[in-house]
This record gives sequence, C-alpha cells and structure tokens, in this order.
Amino acid sequence: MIASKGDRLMKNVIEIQHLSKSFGTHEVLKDIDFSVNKGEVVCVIGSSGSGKSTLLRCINLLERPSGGQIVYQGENILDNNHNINNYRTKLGMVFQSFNLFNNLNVLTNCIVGQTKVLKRSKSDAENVAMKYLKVVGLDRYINAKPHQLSGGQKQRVAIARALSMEPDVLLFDEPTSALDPEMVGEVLKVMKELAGTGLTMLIVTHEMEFAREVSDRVVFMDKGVIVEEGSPEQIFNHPQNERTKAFLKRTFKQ
Amino acid sequence: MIASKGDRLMKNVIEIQHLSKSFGTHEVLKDIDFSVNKGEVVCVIGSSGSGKSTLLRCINLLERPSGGQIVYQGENILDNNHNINNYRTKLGMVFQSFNLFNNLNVLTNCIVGQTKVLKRSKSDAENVAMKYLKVVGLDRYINAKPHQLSGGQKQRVAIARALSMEPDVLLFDEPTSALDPEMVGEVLKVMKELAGTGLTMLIVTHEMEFAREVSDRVVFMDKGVIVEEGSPEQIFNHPQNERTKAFLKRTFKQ
Amino acid sequence: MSIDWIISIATENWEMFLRGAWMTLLIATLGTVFGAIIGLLIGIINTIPKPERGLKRIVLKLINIILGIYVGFFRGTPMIVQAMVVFYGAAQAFGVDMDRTFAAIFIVAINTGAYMAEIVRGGIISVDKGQFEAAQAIGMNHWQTMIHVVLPQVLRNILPATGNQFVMNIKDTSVLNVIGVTELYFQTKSVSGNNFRYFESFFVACILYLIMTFVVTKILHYFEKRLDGPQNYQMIDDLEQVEGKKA
Amino acid sequence: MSIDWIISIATENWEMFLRGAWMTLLIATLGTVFGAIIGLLIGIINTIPKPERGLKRIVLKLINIILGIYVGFFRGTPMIVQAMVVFYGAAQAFGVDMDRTFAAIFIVAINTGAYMAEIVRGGIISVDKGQFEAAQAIGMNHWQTMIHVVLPQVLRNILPATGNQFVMNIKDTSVLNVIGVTELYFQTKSVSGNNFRYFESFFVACILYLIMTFVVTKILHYFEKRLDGPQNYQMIDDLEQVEGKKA
Amino acid sequence: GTKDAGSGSGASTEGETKKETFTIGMEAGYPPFNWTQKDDSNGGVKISGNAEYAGGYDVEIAKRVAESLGKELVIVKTEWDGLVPSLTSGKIDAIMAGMSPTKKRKKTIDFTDNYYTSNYVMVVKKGSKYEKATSIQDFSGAKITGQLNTTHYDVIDQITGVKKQAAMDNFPAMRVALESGVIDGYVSERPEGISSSAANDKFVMVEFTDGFKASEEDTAIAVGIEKDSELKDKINEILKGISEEERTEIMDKAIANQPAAK
Ligand SMILES: Nc1ncnc2c1ncn2[C@@H]1O[C@H](COP(=O)(O)OP(=O)(O)OP(=O)(O)O)[C@@H](O)[C@H]1O
Ligand SMILES: Nc1ncnc2c1ncn2[C@@H]1O[C@H](COP(=O)(O)OP(=O)(O)OP(=O)(O)O)[C@@H](O)[C@H]1O
Ligand SMILES: [Mg+2]
Ligand SMILES: [Mg+2]
Repeated sequence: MIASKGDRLMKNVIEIQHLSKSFGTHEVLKDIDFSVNKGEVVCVIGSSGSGKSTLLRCINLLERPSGGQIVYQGENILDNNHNINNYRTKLGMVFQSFNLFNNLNVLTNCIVGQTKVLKRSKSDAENVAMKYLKVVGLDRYINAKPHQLSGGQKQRVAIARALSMEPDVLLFDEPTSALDPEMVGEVLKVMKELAGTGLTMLIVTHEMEFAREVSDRVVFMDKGVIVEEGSPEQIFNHPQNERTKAFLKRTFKQ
Repeated sequence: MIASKGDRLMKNVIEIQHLSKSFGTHEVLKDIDFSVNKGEVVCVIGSSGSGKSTLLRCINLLERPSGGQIVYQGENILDNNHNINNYRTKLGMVFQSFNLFNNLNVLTNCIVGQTKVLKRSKSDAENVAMKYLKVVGLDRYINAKPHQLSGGQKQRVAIARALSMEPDVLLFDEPTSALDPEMVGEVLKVMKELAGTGLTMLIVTHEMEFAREVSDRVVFMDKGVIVEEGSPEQIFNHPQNERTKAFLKRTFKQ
Repeated sequence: MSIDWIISIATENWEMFLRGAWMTLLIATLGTVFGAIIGLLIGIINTIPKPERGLKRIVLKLINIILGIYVGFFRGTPMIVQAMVVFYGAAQAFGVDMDRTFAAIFIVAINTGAYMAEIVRGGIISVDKGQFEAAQAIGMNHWQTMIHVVLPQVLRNILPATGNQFVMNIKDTSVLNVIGVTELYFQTKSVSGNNFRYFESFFVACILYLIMTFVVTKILHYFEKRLDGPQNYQMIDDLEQVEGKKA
Repeated sequence: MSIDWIISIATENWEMFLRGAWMTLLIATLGTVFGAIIGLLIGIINTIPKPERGLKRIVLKLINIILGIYVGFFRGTPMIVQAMVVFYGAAQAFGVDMDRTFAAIFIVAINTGAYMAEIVRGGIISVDKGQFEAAQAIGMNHWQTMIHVVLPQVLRNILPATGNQFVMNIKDTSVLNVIGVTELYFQTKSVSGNNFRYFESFFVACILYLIMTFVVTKILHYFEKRLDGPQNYQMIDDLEQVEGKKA
Repeated sequence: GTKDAGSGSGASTEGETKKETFTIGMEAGYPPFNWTQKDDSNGGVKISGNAEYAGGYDVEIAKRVAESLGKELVIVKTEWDGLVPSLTSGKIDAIMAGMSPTKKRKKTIDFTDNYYTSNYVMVVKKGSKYEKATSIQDFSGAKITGQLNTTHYDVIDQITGVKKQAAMDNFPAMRVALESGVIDGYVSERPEGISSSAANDKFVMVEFTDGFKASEEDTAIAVGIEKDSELKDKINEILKGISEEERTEIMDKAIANQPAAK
C-alpha cells in the first residue's frame, strides 16, 4: 500500500558521501559512503560502539555531521539554506526507547505531526493515523496513554506514528532491544510485513535471524567504517573480512 | 569456594508454604508451595505478568505476602517479631535494573552492606569485596562510579555486591534482560561459573538456553501458580502441561 | 493574648480583613499566573538550539544574556526595592502614573517570572531527551516541539514548585504596602495600630493566611492528581473498552 | 538618582552597609544550613515505612501529623509574624530574653526547615525506587538506607532548590528588623532615613544584595558540578589507570 | 526636586469640569494623628482606592486645608517608607502623617509651618521602677528604643548610661517589645503616649520636668511638600487661620475618638 505512493525519479532515496562525525577528538564515523535505494530493506549490523546509531542519527540530522554530504533529491541537505524540518518529514524514525509523546494518547501521537508539520486537516490526519494503527494492530487502543501500554505495543505505536507521516524511508535504531523477549516477536512481525509491502527501510539491529530474513542488503560496521556490505547470503554465510567473521562468531553463540 | 562456607543443618535453605499475594483485588500469587535446597540452582520461567518477580520479591520481603509462610531455619519469618533485616542478609538479590548505589564507587558498593549491616571491619570488608570483584572480573574498576560502567559491568558489580554479603542463597530477577545482546554473554558466563561452585541460586530468566544448561530444576509459572516443575530435560523436552507446551512453543521461535 | 479580644477584633474588623485578604489573593494569583507565563516563555527562548555560527547565534546569545541579567537582577534584589523603583521611579523619571493594583501585580509577576524561569529550566531539563528527538524527527520546529510535546510535560513537573511560589507570593505581597496597596498585612497593621492589640490582630490575619495557603495547596494537589491520571495502569481488558468511542 | 550621591553614600556609610551585609549573610547562611538539616530529618521521618497495624503505626501517624502541622503553619504564615511571636512571645510568656541574632537564625531556620521539608520530600521521591530496594535487600534498615544511599543522592537533587531558598533567605531577613536585628535592609533604611536619598541608598544596597546572591549562586553551581563529576563518561582505557591505586 | 511642572495628582490634570484634588499621604495607623476606620463617623474621609476611611488629627487639619484651597481632599494610605518617594514622584501633593520637619528631611523636601507641637515622653510598663521618673537621667541603665528614622531615636543619646536598643520599625512593634519586657520603655510624643496608656492598662506615660532637649522642628509636626512648591505659601496662610486653642480642641477630640478609645 505504501509502494503505490508518489513517483520518485531517483533510484537512490538518499545518498551519503564521505560522511564523518567526531565527538570532540573521538572520531566515531570515518568517511562513510552509503546509499539506500527505493524499496530496499537495508540492515546495519556491528558491535556496540561501532557507530551504527550515530550513522542513523546523522542521516536525519539529529547529530550534525562533521563532514561529507547527504544528498536527497539531488541536493546536499547539509547546505545551510536547506529546510531541515521539511527534509526530516521524509524520514521516519523509530527509536530503541520508543519515545512516544508521553502527554498524548495513541491517536494524537500519530496525528500531531501530520496536522502541525504537514498541515493536514484533522479528519485527513485521523484517517491516515487509523490506517497505520490498523497495520500495526493497535486501532483499538487509540485512547490509551503511552504509560498504559506494554513495550511491544509502544514500539508498534511508534512505527504507526512514523508511517503516518508517509515518509520516503523508515529508519529503525534497534527497535526491539528494549523489549522483553516475548514482545520482540510482535514488533518484528510488523516490520516483516512492512518490508513485504515495498517500503524503503534502513534498520540497525542485533536480531541476526531477522536481518537474514528480511533484508535485501546487509551492512557490517566496525569502528566507524563500513567494513563489508552485500546480500544476507554473502555476509552471513560467506563473510570476506576477518572482522566480520569475528563478529558473527561472537554473536551467534554465547 | 562458596560451597565451603558454614555448615547448614537443613536441606531446604528456604521453604515457602501456601504463599499468596494480592495487589488490591488482583491476585498475583495463589497458594504457592516451593522450596530451594542447599546448593541447588533453580530457574523460574513463565510469560510476562505470571508473577515471577513478585514471587522473588515476596521471598526477600520487598513485597509483604498476603498469606502463607516463609520458613527459614525452622522459623516463619513472617511472624511479627522476626528481624527482617537480619533475614535479608541471608538472601542476595540481583535486580534486572542493577540498582547499584549511584553515589558510591564500585568498591564501596560492595563494602557498605558489610560494614554497616554485618558490622565487619573496613579491612575485612575490603578483602571480601576484592575477592568477589575478582570473581566477576572487575577488580580493576574499583574506583569507577556506576554511571561510568557499561550495563554488563554494572550487573557484574551487582553480583559481586550480593556475593560480598556471603548469603545463603542468591536471587536473580532477569539479570540480563536490560542488557545489550553482546553484554548478555559476559553476565551469563559469570553466573555459570557461580553455579558450578555449588552456590544456591534462584534465577528468574527468559534465557531458555542458559536455563537448560545451568539449572538443577526448572519451575514454570503461569497466572500466579506453579504449573509444572522438574529437571530441565523434563520441562524443556517433555513438558506435561498444555500451558507449558504453549509457552515453550511461543518463546522458541519467532 | 485573649480569646475575647480575638473574637471582638475579628467581628469588628472582618470587612477590613476580608478586603485585605481578597487583594492579597488577587495580586498573588495574577502575579503567579503571569509570572509562570514569563517563566515558560524564557524557558522556550533559552532552549532554542544555537547554530554554530552566524548572526542568529549572536542574536540568540545576546537575548540569553539579557534574560540572564533579568533573572539575576530580580532574583537578587528584594521585591520591596523593586516595588519602590518601579512604582515611584517610573513616575519620577517618566511621569507614568500607574494604577497601584496594576503595579503590584506587575511587580509580583516579573519577580515570580525570574524565579519561574529557573524552575522551568529545571523542568525542561528533566524531560527525557528522547521526547525532543522524536519531535524533531517528525519535522517539528523548536516552537512546535515546545508547545505540543515538551511544555505540557514540563507543566506537570513544575506544578509543585509553582505551588510553592504561589504560597510565597501570598505572603510576600505584604511588602507591597510601600506603594500603598492595602493587602492583608497592611490592613492588619492598621487594625493593630488602632486597637493596640498586636498579637490578637495578627492571630486573625494568620488564620486567613493559613486558610489561603491551605486552599491553594489543596487545589494544586488536586490538579497534580488529575494530571497524573489513574495511578494503577489499566488492564488490557479494560483498555479495550475504549474502542467504543471510535471506529 | 545621581552618581555623585551614590558614591558619596557608599564612601560615607560603607561600614554600616558592610556590617549589615555581614549580618544578613550570617543569618541567611546559618538559617539555611540548619533549615536544610531540619528538612532532611523530617524527610527521613516521613518516609519511615509504616507497619500495617500496631502501636508503632499510631505513633508514626501522630508524628507525621505533627510534622505536617509544623510545615503547614510555617509555610503558611509570614515570617515577620513568626519573628514577633517567637521573640516577644517567648519573652512575655516565659521571661526568656533571647539574643536577637540567635532568635533571627532560629526563626529563619525553622521557616526554611518547613520549606526544605517539602523540597526534601520531592527529592526523596525522585530517587529511583530501585535504590531503596537494593539497600533493603542487603538488610539495611531505614536509617542506614537513608544515610548511606538515599540522602547523598537527594542532596545532589535538591541543591538547586536549596540555592533558591538561600537566595530568598538573604532577602527575607529584611523582615527581621521587627526584632531589632540590624541586617542590610535595616541599615540601608537607617542610611536613607538620614540622607533622605532613598533611591541612591538602596542602589548601593542592591549592589550588595546582587553580589551576595551572585556569589552564593556561583558557589552552589560549583558544588553541583563537583558532585556531578566529569560530564563525559570515561573510556575504559582511561578507567583502567585507576588500578594503580589498588591491587 | 527633579519633577517637571504641572504638579498635583494625576486626576487634577483631567480638566476643569471636575473639582481639583488635594492628595495627601499618611500611614493611617498612627493614632491619634491618623488611623483607619470602617465608616465616615467622626469626620472620617474615604481612603482612595479602598473601602475604608481615615480619621484623626491629620485628617481634620487636612480637611480644613483642602476646603480653603477649594479642592477635594483625597487620602492615600501608604507605608511610612513610601511617603517621601510618593511625594517626590508626584503621586501625592503633600504628606500629613505626623511628620516632623527635621533638617535631614528638609534636604529632600520642604515643610510648611507647624500644625502641632508636642513634647517627648517615655512610655513604660505600669508598676516598673521607671513609672515615677521625672528626669530623663532616671533612665540611666534602662533598655530604651524609639522609631527608626525619627528624632525619637536620636534623643535617647541624651540619657547618660542608657542601654540604647536597636531602633524599631513601627509603634505596634515597640508596644509588643515593651509589653514582653524586652525593653524598659520607648520614646514617644504626648498624643501617642496618652493613646497607648489609655488603650493598654499595662502602660503608663512618663512626662518629664527635666526632659529631652530638642529644637522645635523635632517635636513639631508640619505638612511635607515638594521643594519650591507654590503650595507652601497657600498652606501656611491656611494654617495661620487655625488657632492654638482650636488645635488643642481637635487633638483632644482625636484622642477621644480614636478606635481604641471605644
Ligand atoms: N554524545 C556523545 N558524546 C561522546 N561520544 C559519543 C556520543 N554519542 C556516541 N558516542 C560515542 O560514539 C561511538 C559510537 O556510538 P553509537 O551509539 O553510534 O554506537 P552503536 O553502534 O549504535 O552501538 P550500540 O550497538 O551500543 O547502540 C561510541 O564509542 C560512543 O562512545
Ligand atoms: N505494585 C503493583 N501494583 C499492582 N499490580 C502489580 C504490581 N506489581 C505487579 N503487579 C501485577 O502483578 C502481576 C505479576 O507481575 P510480575 O512483575 O510478578 O510478573 P513477572 O512474571 O515478573 O513478569 P515479567 O516477566 O514481565 O517481569 C502483573 O499482572 C502485574 O500487573
Ligand atoms: Mg546504538
Ligand atoms: Mg518480572
């Protein structure tokens, strides 16, 4: 249903060139080149501290990159005269810690961005919100406040909120790692369904099984650089780089 | 090293009889009979909300049971004239959220209970603390404050803190579920080592592989009752009860 | 101190006491409300993210410095002096003839605003960073983030501190009698000056102060409770009943 | 207002001003410190867990009610009235002739204590429940939990509010001239009564007030920073260097 | 005096249709000179912006002044410390609040001729050893105080060996201090002394045969006005028309009518 949206001319939804990011003297991202194609599902894996979250946060400018370019629709959005807020509406973000608006109920969480940022009418916004709340299976909980929901439900609402903005690409930063094992399943199920609809998705995850199953491309990061990328088959079954091999060995058994 | 500690006359370290607990009208534990033997490692599994945490919290009286008995060394410690604080020193508790004392450094976290509650001398306490900090591999971090440690390190300190009190039994409430996947391993490794030393442990966990490996006995809880208990082999490979089967099916694949 | 005197003072002068109490309440209430608004505005302005360079950065820095001076000055000097300077100083220097009650509310408001600015700052800091990030991530600008997401949560957090401020204002209006506002303290002084019964007169006033602060405290506690919603989380079974409203 | 006047007032009366400022600082500092101690004690007592029945419960309830009345009364009535009642009331009723400075510190302390009790209550609530549970789980009693674990964390949390209280006390001591304490405000009134240069005299006083509140604020900010420790977490590599100290 | 022309209260500039006003400031809390009352009995005048009325010696004189000026009397109730700023900032036209025309005050504001002259007395506790004092030197060793920023406080120094206490802000506070025994007496003026001892039977007023030395300007009471005001001559003219006997009569009436006398 989302695949049918607008006609995009570019094959790359976003293209990142020579991206770097330092915190003080600590260089966290080093000369990253990377792009996401339309309709593609990309999973980013790598050990803790390798810069996965920072990459995602740089892409939607929650962190200001120290260098490089982020090209969206042919323009470098790091130029000063670019409307950042407009660009951000094109990228939906799902956080590890949900970050639902605590003061708003489920429905309003999915509406507020539409009416205030996209300037949709209230009834349009409600229809869109209900549509995506149905997708995540939470259309019956619209009056609940975030604190009344379980973690899995919260994360599904967060996905619906991101979808309601009808973005070009959805970014996920470890969407299941704050969840109880039983709730992981329900969120991954929703994400699998979304991946099946042709939505463009960029997912940072520790769930290797899930990554293997849904992704068109897997990116392995280590110490601020992209060490290796390729199909799940390539990365998981035939890793080339020593670091990739070591990482996969570590995570697949404890 | 811990197995060599004092001579206990009882086979049961603690025995729980007809334990029940309600929050308001909500009955969370219903007539639980349960005991932990000396040197035994017991894992408690069950779905979210089944009352596992509440059971653990009732055992060390963080929640006041609504009914039933907790017998320790032949005495019901729910009698009003019982010294609760003295009883609690016999039970070490490791929480999901670590709960290290934020204002104290690693070493002092492991010392404060010994000197203030057990009235050990400062130097004795330091020796004991260093001993257990070595066990968890953190003797080099004694001056760090909790907020400077990773989650896995925090949980290992919490284990060392509990061990420093040299309790009769260690209670764990989902000690790894707030951890990143990579850190889960380091904590489970420490716990496995402890289990090997003959320490008495009662562990609430969602890590089924781990439970299968370390436990002498597995207890499955659902909706406030103990549905089934037995050896890991019995519970995981030949569950008798329908609810156990359903739960295991749900958790072993997503 | 004698009960007879207290009763006779209360019955003879109840109108003066009540009018004074009313004026006190008026000034304290409006002063607190406007002060809270000032504090919230400063909170919004203070947290505007500063670009790394450029004119906007300089302007923002300048505004923050000015606001800092405002807060420092009004927190740092006694309200009685502020009242004198504002009321008499404005008249002397610019020939402005302010209404006394207006001036009183104005002074209490800017004074409270300075305190509230600090309280709001603390409140904004205590809102989870994730709330800001989530709002930014859907493209909200600073103003929208603040109005729709952050401030509603800040308001809840700062309610207790605002209550303290309100209670203090009820008592601190007493210094405003230097600009001729006849609030409760001044009225009581008149009464005790007339009847030469200091303790008895102030006993009556204290009762009124206690009633006012008690009622204000209770009202604010009620609001806190309401904003918190039900303390126990609702069970899913119950929650599903909300569906009736929609869909 | 003229600069010449300000300079001449400051140079002619600097001893009076400084003596007043010193007295103000003394009363405010000691009053705040003792008030904070009172507040902390009440915080500890208020959070003693109540057994479900029995004599201990009744006694605790009673103590809490008394403490509640204390807080309500001193928060709810103007300090100037409290000062009169304590100082003159004690003299009249019991013939106690209190030292004025002692009385002033005493009054500021019990007044501050009432406010601090509420602040501490808020601070204790904001400490993570897990900290209490962890302390209980290793067998600490209420007192040990509070002293070794909770209050050190509360102290950090309430430092900003305590700073506010301190700053307020610096200013509020001005009402204590009814019991004849010659603090800064009173001295300034004397000066302005002599020269009838109200604005100029108070300008000098305001400078002193601002210096005092500014310095106090800075000192407290410094303490806050120190208690917070380094803002960026240390890297493991750095941390390992601590090993030198031990083992 | 930094005030521009066009003195007078805000209302007076409105126009000719309305009667011009004569606005005075007082504490309305210093009987028998001025006090607050609930109604207009005994010649009380409404307090501006307030539901109460002011009465007392100052009010009676002010009524006469206003009438002769052909203006409407407006009374503003203000704390003692606010009176001079009120005048210099043009909020009021005159201070009539039992204020003495001291040299210090004259540096900032002008005064008319006196409209009452009293003498210093001491208020002490009944039954104390000071009750029978005739000379101020009998108070050697006594704890004495007076109101802040008044001559009452300054003259205490004339008693040798006195234990001078910190000055106090207002009369109610001094009365409390005296009654509680923290002080042995406070310096006052005759009318206040009469009122105090009449209202509180624990107090007596001590009048001296060998009293405080003071120039007339310190014991007299005059109308405070802005520097170089044209009101000065006008008011002086009017005050001349009120004879000494009339003044005494008004004061006696004020003492009899004050609220505490009921
Ligand atoms: N605000 C910050 N200040 C300083 N250093 C930071 C900051 N944020 C991140 N870092 C550092 O950047 C590095 C990369 O962090 P990042 O969160 O991107 O890693 P990650 O791959 O997402 O790890 P994880 O799997 O644990 O989430 C880490 O070493 C971290 O210490
Ligand atoms: N303080 C409380 N007040 C009311 N209900 C509570 C409280 N604590 C727990 N409960 C309820 O008790 C039930 C059991 O909770 P408990 O935390 O023991 O479950 P659990 O088995 O530990 O679950 P999880 O795996 O999610 O930790 C839940 O339904 C919960 O709603
Ligand atoms: Mg991350
Ligand atoms: Mg649990």
